[in-house]
Amino acid sequence: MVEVSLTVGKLDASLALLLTKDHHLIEFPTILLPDGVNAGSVVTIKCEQDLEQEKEEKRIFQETQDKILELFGTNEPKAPVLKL
Amino acid sequence: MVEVSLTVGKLDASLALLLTKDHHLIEFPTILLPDGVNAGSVVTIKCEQDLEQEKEEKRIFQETQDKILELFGTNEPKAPVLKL
Amino acid sequence: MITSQRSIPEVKEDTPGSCLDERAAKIRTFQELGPPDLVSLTKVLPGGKTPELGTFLYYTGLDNSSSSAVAAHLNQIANTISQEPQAWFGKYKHFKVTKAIYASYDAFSQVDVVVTCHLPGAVSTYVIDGRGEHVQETDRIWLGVFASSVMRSLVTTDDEEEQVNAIVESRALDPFSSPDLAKLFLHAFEELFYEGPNIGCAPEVQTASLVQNYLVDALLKTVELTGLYDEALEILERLRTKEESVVALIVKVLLLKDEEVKAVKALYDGIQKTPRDPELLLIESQFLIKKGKLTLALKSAIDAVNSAPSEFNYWANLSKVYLELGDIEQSLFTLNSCPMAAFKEKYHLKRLLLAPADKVHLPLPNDVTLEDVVALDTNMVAQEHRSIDQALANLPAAKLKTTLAKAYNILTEIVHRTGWEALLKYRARIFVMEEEYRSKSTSQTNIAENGNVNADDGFKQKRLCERWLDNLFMILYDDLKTYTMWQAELIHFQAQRTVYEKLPIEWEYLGMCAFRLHHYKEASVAFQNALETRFAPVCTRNLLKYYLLEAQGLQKQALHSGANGSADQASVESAHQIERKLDNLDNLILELIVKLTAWNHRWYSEFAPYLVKALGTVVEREGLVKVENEISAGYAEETGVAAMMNDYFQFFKLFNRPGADS
Amino acid sequence: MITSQRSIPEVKEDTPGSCLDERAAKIRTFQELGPPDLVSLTKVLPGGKTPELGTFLYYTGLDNSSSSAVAAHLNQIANTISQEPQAWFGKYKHFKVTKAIYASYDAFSQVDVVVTCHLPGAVSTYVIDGRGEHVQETDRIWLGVFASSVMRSLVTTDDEEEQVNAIVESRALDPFSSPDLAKLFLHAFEELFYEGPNIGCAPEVQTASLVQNYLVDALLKTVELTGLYDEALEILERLRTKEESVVALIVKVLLLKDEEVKAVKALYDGIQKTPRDPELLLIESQFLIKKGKLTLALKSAIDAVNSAPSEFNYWANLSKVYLELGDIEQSLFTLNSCPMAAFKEKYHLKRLLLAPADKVHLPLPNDVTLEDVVALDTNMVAQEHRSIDQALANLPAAKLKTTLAKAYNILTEIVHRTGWEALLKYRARIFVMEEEYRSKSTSQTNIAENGNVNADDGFKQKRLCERWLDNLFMILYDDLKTYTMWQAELIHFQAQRTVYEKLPIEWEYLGMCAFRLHHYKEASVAFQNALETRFAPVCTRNLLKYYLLEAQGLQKQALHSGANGSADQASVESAHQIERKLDNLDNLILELIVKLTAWNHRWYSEFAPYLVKALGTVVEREGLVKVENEISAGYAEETGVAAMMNDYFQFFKLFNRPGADS
Repeated sequence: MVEVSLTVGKLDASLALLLTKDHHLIEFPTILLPDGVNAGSVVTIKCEQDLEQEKEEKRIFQETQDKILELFGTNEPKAPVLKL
Repeated sequence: MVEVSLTVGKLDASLALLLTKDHHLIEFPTILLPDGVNAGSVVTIKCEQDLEQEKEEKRIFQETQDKILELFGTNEPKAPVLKL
Repeated sequence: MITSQRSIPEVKEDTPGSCLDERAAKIRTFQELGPPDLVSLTKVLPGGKTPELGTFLYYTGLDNSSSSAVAAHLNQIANTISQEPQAWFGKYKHFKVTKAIYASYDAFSQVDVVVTCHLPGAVSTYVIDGRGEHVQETDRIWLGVFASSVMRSLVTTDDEEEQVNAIVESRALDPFSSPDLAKLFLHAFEELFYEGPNIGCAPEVQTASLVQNYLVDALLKTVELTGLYDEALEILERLRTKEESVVALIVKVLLLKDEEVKAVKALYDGIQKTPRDPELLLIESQFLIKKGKLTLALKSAIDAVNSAPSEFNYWANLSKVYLELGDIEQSLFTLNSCPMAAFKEKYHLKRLLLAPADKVHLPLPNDVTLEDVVALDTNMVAQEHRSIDQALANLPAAKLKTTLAKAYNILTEIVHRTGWEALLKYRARIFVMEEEYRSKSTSQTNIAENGNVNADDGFKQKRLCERWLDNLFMILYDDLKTYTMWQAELIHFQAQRTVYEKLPIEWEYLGMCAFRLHHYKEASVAFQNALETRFAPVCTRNLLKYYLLEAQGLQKQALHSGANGSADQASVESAHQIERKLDNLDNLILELIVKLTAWNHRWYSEFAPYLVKALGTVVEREGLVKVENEISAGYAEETGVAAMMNDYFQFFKLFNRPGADS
Repeated sequence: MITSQRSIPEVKEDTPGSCLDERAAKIRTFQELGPPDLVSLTKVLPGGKTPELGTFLYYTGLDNSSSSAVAAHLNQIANTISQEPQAWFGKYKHFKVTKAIYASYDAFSQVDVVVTCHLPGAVSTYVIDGRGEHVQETDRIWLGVFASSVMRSLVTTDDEEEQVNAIVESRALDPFSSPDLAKLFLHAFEELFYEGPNIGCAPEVQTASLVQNYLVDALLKTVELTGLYDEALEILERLRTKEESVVALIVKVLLLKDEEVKAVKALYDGIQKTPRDPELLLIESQFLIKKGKLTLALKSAIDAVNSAPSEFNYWANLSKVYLELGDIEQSLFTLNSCPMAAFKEKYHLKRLLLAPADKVHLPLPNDVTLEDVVALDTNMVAQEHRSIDQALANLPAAKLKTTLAKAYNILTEIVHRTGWEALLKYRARIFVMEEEYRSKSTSQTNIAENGNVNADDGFKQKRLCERWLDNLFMILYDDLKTYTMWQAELIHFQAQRTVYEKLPIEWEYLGMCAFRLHHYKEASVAFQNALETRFAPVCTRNLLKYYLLEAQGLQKQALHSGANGSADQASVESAHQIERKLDNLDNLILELIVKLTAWNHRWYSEFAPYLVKALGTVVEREGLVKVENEISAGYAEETGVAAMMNDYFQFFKLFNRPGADS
């Protein structure tokens, strides 16, 4: 996990400019900032890989692909009787 | 606090392109991503205001300003004898 | 058509042969596929009093697979000019062509291949690079120059843009005059496959890849025109063993071949191996849209965007899927996220050398005499143009290119569903405009930087509307205003029972405006109105597009009623009706194709892929024999139309295309 | 100097007075401060045979505080031309000026004020806007047009750029010919303060603010030139009660006034009220750098960047502080983060109307005859230019502008400390170059998108080197190569005891190159070499810069040895030495100022703030009386130099500047 402290440099309609201690400038959607944050505020951003979610998304992805194959990639049109 | 799940769309030298579920595109410094993250990974970004740190920075800021005033903003050159 | 003196435009040179020096000096500046091929002729008047005369013209599609093929064509040109006096700037001159030189650019090796024919005499060839130095002639270069030539022919002769007449001193031939040439191009594709990305790609593609470049575009067009599916698939399967991303091309060819089940299987297989291949996900999404499976299509569209978030095409597709799903807000959001290719231009053929009006010889071919097409007077059109409201003539939407044009097309689809008022409301609800953004942010600067102000939440939820999209809204407003005023006037005139009169050029602009706004029916009426007065290439081309769309719709309907299986009276009736309508449409389509072919022919162009494709659909439905008969019955022999169309018919026969396969 | 026929350039018109119509038609296109003032003259030859003749010329600095002030000057011009025959395109003509019209742009109201003098006859005034309509004349407009005129005069006559001769058919007068005019400008500043941001700002400022714009720039320059500190402070304190950000200007004026303690107090006070005012933090940081308190300066520099991360100046300062601290990596990192103003141009005076060479009357003033300055033949210089190595003449660094020039200056400071080899190592260690980035990312695309590859850590730590910075590295390489080769050749020639000969123009380019690379001593040698052969304005200007830097250094040294308090023999000796050196330098400085003033005078320009400032430092050190004496002793009366310099001496007396205050 990466955790970093950032200063809010500028806060505009849709984008905020955040700065790290070593002067990385990050454009960050204002919408992802917590309420009450202003120019001059300090925020902490924690970034973590979500392996659980990745697995879940892979599962859904695979399921979708299988479904598409089933729908359009089999030679015979799917007959409902076969489902029993 | 704001917590958001993002997919890593593209991962380049210094910038990663992250996407939210509702298709916000975020340019994010690759350096702030945890190790092992690749294009296609899912990451969670938590963003929290750090009031503690804000206070600390304000304190240091004020201290610095006071010091500068003391050094250059007093009429008499600071004489060490006065310090006793 | 047979090459005649009247099918060869020429430009007179001040110094004979200087065109080749100028070309050689510019080789290093050639970009992407380079300029069209150049033919330089040296002509003398027997008697020897007058000095040599140099002329040149451009070519696309000339068979340059070998120096002998080139020499054969150069000989033919030379003989055509030499065999009888040539009408030449108001006089007849009996020239002898003593030398003919052909130069063609190999974009792969970035060299020019130059073939020289002395008449009579020997044929010689040399290859020259960007520094003006001679380079060893190799098989690879011959393959490269052939492939480059085919690509220039296929990539630029599109129906999307006003390409005819771009360079009038130019001939366009069919690059696939024999199946061997088409097969040779497939072979060249395989050989040059890994160099494809170096040659360039469509402007909406940000980074050329092995499956996204002009070489690939030319391959797919070749396969679509010639039907050489299996030959292409064999090559692609071989390439796939080394480069998995080729599977996207396999799927595309299978879909062209109408092998849907196989295509879906290949797609599945490819995605299993490379789940984040954005091109495969895009194809999947587009396939699912066609099948009406919108929720599934959305999933693939999102996955494609997430896999390649800096490419335009995937975002544009996502925006379309949202639109199909009726989610206007997300459609606009994602449209706004499309990365624009602001500075890239589509590859097109450019003049390499000046062609001053008084040095250009542009004969009028007299072997095809379709009265109204030939009679079109460009001066009169120019005058018509000057006489009309310039706001109509300069609607900014007509000038949009590449990604902006595509984004505009999505925006017009959106407004077609929502209407203008509702669209404005959506816009106000979800976007902060640049102005608003600025004024907000400047007024807040001092306060915000004091740290006293909290951005209000409503403002925070919105996204900044990109400047280009903001601009497209304004452009859309102009189109809508034009369209609405026209329709209102029309109703007014109809109510007054007066005839609503416009000049053909006005109908053309109105028609194009309606077409952009997806009011196809109204557009077609405008085009027909224009064509009642005179021939107009743009109207004809777009009317053809409309008829082809109509025919496609009817065919789908027919398929549906046929698949129904029930043979009751009503459905037989309706199937009969559809067939009658299709027959009628096919006749109209045929008529437009004839006109456009005659127009192209007048400008020395014998090859237009979009016309081959259009004619192909008619041939497939009606059968070639019937179409041939209709042409001979419909046009007197002396018009030359039958002879002209015969080139296309030959193409279908050569490649054994559906309807021509006996 | 007294206005004479030879100090008035003119351009002949085809139609008398058409310049005013053309100007009026362009008002809506005027940007920022607009064009210079225009004077149009109508001349007739008594006798009435020949038609009226129209001429025009441009002005800056003409007193336009009222219509009568303008009329007075127009009358003076008219009389000067009418009173004796004028040398006119090779003949003498005894013109009568019958009409003189003056037009000046008020950038605040975006209107032109036009004053017409009939001779003899009445004076009339009208005001015209961008739509060509007449507008009511108001006090506000008079104030605006006066302020605009002063701003045009002060903002464009900078020493940084080659401004002299930009428009030769133009006169530049001193805008502050009386203290009342300077005070009037201060008053105008107060009145127009809130409109400042609308007029534009220096190109390196992304967003103009109340304290960052051309109006503010002109105020600060006025205060610096005239020493009207207290008058300015009174106004600024009044403004501060309504707009706290003004405190930054108060601090700047206090620093100009050398009131450091007060300035620091005001700074402290301002920052307490607005802790995130980036301008205050920048001033603080720069002050601390000057005081050698680098750690504190870094803190303020970081706070400034964090408060306004999209402004160039704050990033540039941060990069400089890191450099001073010896942290090259962070200096390069932050330099790379500087937001570039790629498309903005510095405001400069532009020609409004064509001036074909054969219609331009450019007399040679003969009241100042400084031989080598007047003798400079521009044709010869042009020929010299053509004869030299064009690589030297076209060193790309010389053409850098605005933010790029400033960033380059930081980069050259870095290389000055590290050397080229070490800089390259730093670059390789911390930056990924665009190329590397691309090749890495394309080659990774397929694999990375399969999700199989982890970016290696070394690669990840680096930052992408911005394309412009990458480009600056290449530009720097060219400069360094030029400089190194020159120095190597020099040593070689010295070893061989041969004279190292170059043309003056070559010395000029070499000197500028060395100057850019902060090799000031070597630059000065090159400039001196050039000036040994002939006068060269660029060399003179930059040599002056060098001497001023040297003098500044010596003065600091003197202050130090004086402040030491110990009166031992060694320090008295050294103080004496310093004084002698300074004396010597002041003589050199004076000589260069005389030459540059004469050069400007030859081109009808009587006002250059940088020369006023330079002369001011000498006057302050030596006293005005001594300087005046040196001039009269050094230049024979018939050269006119004393009379010419007297204008500047008057300025110092009028404003009671240090050294002139008796």
